[in-house]
Amino acid sequence: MTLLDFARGPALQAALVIFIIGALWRFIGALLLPWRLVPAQPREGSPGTVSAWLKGMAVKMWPHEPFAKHGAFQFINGYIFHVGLAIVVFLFVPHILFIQGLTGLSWPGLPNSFVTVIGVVTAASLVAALLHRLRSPVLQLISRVDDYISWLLTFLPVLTGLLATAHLGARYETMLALHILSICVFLIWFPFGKLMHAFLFAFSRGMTGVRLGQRGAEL
Amino acid sequence: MTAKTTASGVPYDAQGEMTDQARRDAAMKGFVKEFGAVAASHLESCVRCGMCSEACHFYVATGNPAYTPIHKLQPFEQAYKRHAGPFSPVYRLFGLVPSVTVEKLQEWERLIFDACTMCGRCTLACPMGIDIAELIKKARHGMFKAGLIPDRLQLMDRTARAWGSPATPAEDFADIIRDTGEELGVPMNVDRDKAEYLVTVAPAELTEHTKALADAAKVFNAAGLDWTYHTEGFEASNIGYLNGDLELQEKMTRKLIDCAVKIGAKTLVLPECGHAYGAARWEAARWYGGEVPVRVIHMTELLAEVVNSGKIRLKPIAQSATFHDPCQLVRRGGVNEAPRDVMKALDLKLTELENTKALTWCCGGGGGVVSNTRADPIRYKAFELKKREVDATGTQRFVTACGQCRITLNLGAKHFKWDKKVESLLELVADNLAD
Amino acid sequence: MTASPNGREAPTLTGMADAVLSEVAARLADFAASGATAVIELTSMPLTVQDRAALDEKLGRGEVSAEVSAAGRSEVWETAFAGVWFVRHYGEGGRISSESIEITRVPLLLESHPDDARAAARRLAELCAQAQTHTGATPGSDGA
Amino acid sequence: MVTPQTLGEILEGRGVSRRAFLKYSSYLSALMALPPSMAPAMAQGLAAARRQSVIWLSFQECTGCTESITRSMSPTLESLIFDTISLDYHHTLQAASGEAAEHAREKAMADNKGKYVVVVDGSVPLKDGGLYSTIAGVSNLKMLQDTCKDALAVISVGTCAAFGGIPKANPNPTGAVGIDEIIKDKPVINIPGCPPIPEAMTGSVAYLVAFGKIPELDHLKRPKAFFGDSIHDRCYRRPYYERGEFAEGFDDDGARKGYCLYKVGCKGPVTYNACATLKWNGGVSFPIQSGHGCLGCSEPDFWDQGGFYRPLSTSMPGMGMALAGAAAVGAALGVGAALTARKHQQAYIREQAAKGDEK
Repeated sequence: MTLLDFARGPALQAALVIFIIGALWRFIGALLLPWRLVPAQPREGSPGTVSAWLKGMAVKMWPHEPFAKHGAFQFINGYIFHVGLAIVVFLFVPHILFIQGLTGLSWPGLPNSFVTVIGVVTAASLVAALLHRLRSPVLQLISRVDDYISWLLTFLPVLTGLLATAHLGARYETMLALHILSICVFLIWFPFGKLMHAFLFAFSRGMTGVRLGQRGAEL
Repeated sequence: MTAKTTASGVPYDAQGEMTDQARRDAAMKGFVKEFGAVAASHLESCVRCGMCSEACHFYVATGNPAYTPIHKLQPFEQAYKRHAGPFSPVYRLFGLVPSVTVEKLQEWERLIFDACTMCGRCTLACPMGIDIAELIKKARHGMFKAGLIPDRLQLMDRTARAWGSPATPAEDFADIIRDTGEELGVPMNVDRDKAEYLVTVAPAELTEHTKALADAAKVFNAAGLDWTYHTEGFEASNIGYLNGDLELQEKMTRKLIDCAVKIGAKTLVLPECGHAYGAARWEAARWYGGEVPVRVIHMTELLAEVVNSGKIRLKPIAQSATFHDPCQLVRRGGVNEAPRDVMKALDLKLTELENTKALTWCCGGGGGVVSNTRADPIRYKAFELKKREVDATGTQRFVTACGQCRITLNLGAKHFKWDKKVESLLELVADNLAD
Repeated sequence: MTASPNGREAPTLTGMADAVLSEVAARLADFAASGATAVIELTSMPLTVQDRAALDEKLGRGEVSAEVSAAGRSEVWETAFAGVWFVRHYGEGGRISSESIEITRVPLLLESHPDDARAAARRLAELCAQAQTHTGATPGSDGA
Repeated sequence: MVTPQTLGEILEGRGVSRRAFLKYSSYLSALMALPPSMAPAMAQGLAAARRQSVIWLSFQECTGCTESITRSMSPTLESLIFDTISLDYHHTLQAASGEAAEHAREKAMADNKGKYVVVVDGSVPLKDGGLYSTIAGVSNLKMLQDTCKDALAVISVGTCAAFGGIPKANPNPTGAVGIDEIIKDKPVINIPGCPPIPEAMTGSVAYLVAFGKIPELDHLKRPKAFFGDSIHDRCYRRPYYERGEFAEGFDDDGARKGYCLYKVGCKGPVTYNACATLKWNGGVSFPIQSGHGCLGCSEPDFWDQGGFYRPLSTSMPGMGMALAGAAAVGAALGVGAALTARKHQQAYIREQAAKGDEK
């Protein structure tokens, strides 16, 4: 049982189990609390609940003009590493094959050298995000340990992934094992930190979408 | 009611003779009642990105990070994580999330009340769609139960509970209406048994701006509507909606709706006031199980209706003007076009402020802040944002559709010796009715 | 020795030839200045067929070319640049088993090894001895 | 006993000149990525060396390794190695058999005490005292231990001898192990592969003969000259991997165009061997070049890595069940947490109402 076998086998399996348990526990635990929506009469011509919900989710993807200007760094840099992570995780052929092994779903990927470049950009963007969090007085006040743990556990897979692709740092199998282990830790932490926003954002945005959407107000 | 300061030197007001422990428990009970799936989905999704700070006039004007909107919810979130979140049993068992201390609540009173007008601009900025304004309102319920609200708001709460209005005892209402009518020569209807429209008033209109009472009457008479004021349901501003006193909010709202039903009114018209609209239009259904038995509209919506339907015709003013969108009416209420329709009918050439409609800067006085004199310093700073944008338009007139905003803007103008006159849309319409 | 991929036309010139050429030039300059010899091993370099042809064409041929048959066939030739020699060993079935460029006065392979010479001397002596028995006396051979 | 001649003298009689030694050494040094300047020294070392006595032990093996090394028997440069060693015992190749064969082995061990090299192919069974594989009644385990007692070095040829190989594959009924799990006190060189590349074997042995010491080994005791790089790093199809051009099957357009075989299970990235450079059958081709993914045959337990046709990055099979179970547990915890929170809220609200908090 080499480190790579351990990482690819039991470690990853345990991590996925904990991830699913934690995610469902938090997700269902939060959303089975009493809904108690305030039943206000919607303004006529305002969108129905479902379309208001979806509109809420869609509109929040792009900031209103004044907030794009002042929050420019967070908004632009945020998109760089989010889109970067999405490309690296879901359009890198070996990752697609992993997902296919787990779920049977498959789709075409991007050339590996292109994804590697994206990976480097993503890593740089994540570092920039950390520096911004450390320098901005607002973020200094509101940041918590969770923010830094979540940052580190998102950065490590990208770093070890890049090192493994470039055959640097250690023997390929060792770095690949470290890459998979860093993903295991990421998956284990995921439900208990702020990474859960990846699922909960849909509900948070949806609720506001319905509340303001049915008043005919802008979202 | 005594002004105190916490160990860390932060001023706060406290009401009632509760022990610290009792105060904390009351706050927790108030908070825990609010933790439904809606609050949970919001409180679980914050990623501490800080974008809400750039939207808040108090942070932008003062640069003080403590005014970051999500930071104002810290004790509320802590209570959620400890008492209602999915992991709360684990947090309590291992003491991972401490219970909220009374010192923290005392310290946060200033942030939840003085530094937040619940204007909702941060809600528009939050990429996770967290309705911070809504959560602040929910947090205020707990703070009220704990007796930790600004004394001025407690004062208004007591008068409203006693008189039914923070401005005048209900008994004097009918006289004020009749006196104003005679003084300005405007036929007034008050306490009629039957009417199509029940018209309600804001506290300022019962004290300094009594002319507004006549203006409303002129418009309704000109439009030939069957309307009346009524002593049993006249106070539209809802202090309970601002200071967290849910019982008072319910009582004030029921007064209006029940009176409208009693006189068979099909429409309840709210005066030019922001939070009156929030309380009566969007939360009345809370007390009536989903179906409010009467149509509730804002004065601005009424003006647009009578203007657009041709019930009244207006003399053109033919001047340049800019408009301040009251937050509760436009950003939180969705009444974007009505005021603009009316201004077009008045032939006012509108130049929009740089930040306008749903993105407008708040006047800085809403949500009980203007009544809470402890908040004056930061309110004046926030006012400068609005002043700069109004000056930038260089228009002759400056109009708005909310009494609270007008008071706040006038106080700011006086403070900065700004010669700008803040005008009411209703007054403009009443003064320019075509004969 | 990089064969073309299965069923596809071999990849074109990869520029390896020019890289090797510049190194040969540097080594030749050293050799000319200080007499320091050098060997550049080509066997495990990823040279395509085109690279190899380009290198051969650029280095050209000099005045000497030799054929060596010892444990299989080999070719040694001097390129158009004095001091730069090409040594190519052929293995089983004419495949190039190893190849190098030597920058030296003459490649070691061409020299006769002293041990071989000693053995050869013995054999030649025996040959002469046999010749002597057939034709009578032969002047001067010391008969080892 | 006449003093044993040097290799040079022995081969001279066969007309093998020092020039041939030099040519062979330059070929070998290229093979083992040694600096070219070492070729003359190597030639000198070989010529001066005594004929190296080699005892070849075959245990649980399929003779593929012997086949592979003897494949280079044709009288050319590569075959020269067999002139440098004296293969004193190989029960497949030698003429003698039975008692005579064992006697020859014991005599060779006695004559070259401390100087002979033991080459082993095939793994050694340990279960039930090693009775699953014996030669002339002697268990492989015992024979290995006895033979290696005075050996200069042990060379495990093939993945079976190196890491246990196929006999050790799950469920490993005979308790097969690699040689270096038994012989701990002698230097062991592992030359894995199923079978290993002939040049890897001949090169290592020649290095040992010429320089009298072990070539540089990696953490699995494999000569770095042949096992230093992964197939992936030296594969001519690597540009296709980088450009994202993959064969989806063995007969689709991608496969015909010679695209990367990652998606059909190639284990090149995690396999260290010289196939991509030295290639097989005298440099004709190697598995990937002829259209099949690398099996990873020079790595330990390559049989049990989840399947030759499962892409390297596919998750290990059998995860489905565990994840479904996790989903159920997660949902239960979620519902439980929500119910406790609701009860908690009700308790608060009731307690408040009971206290008559109405002002």
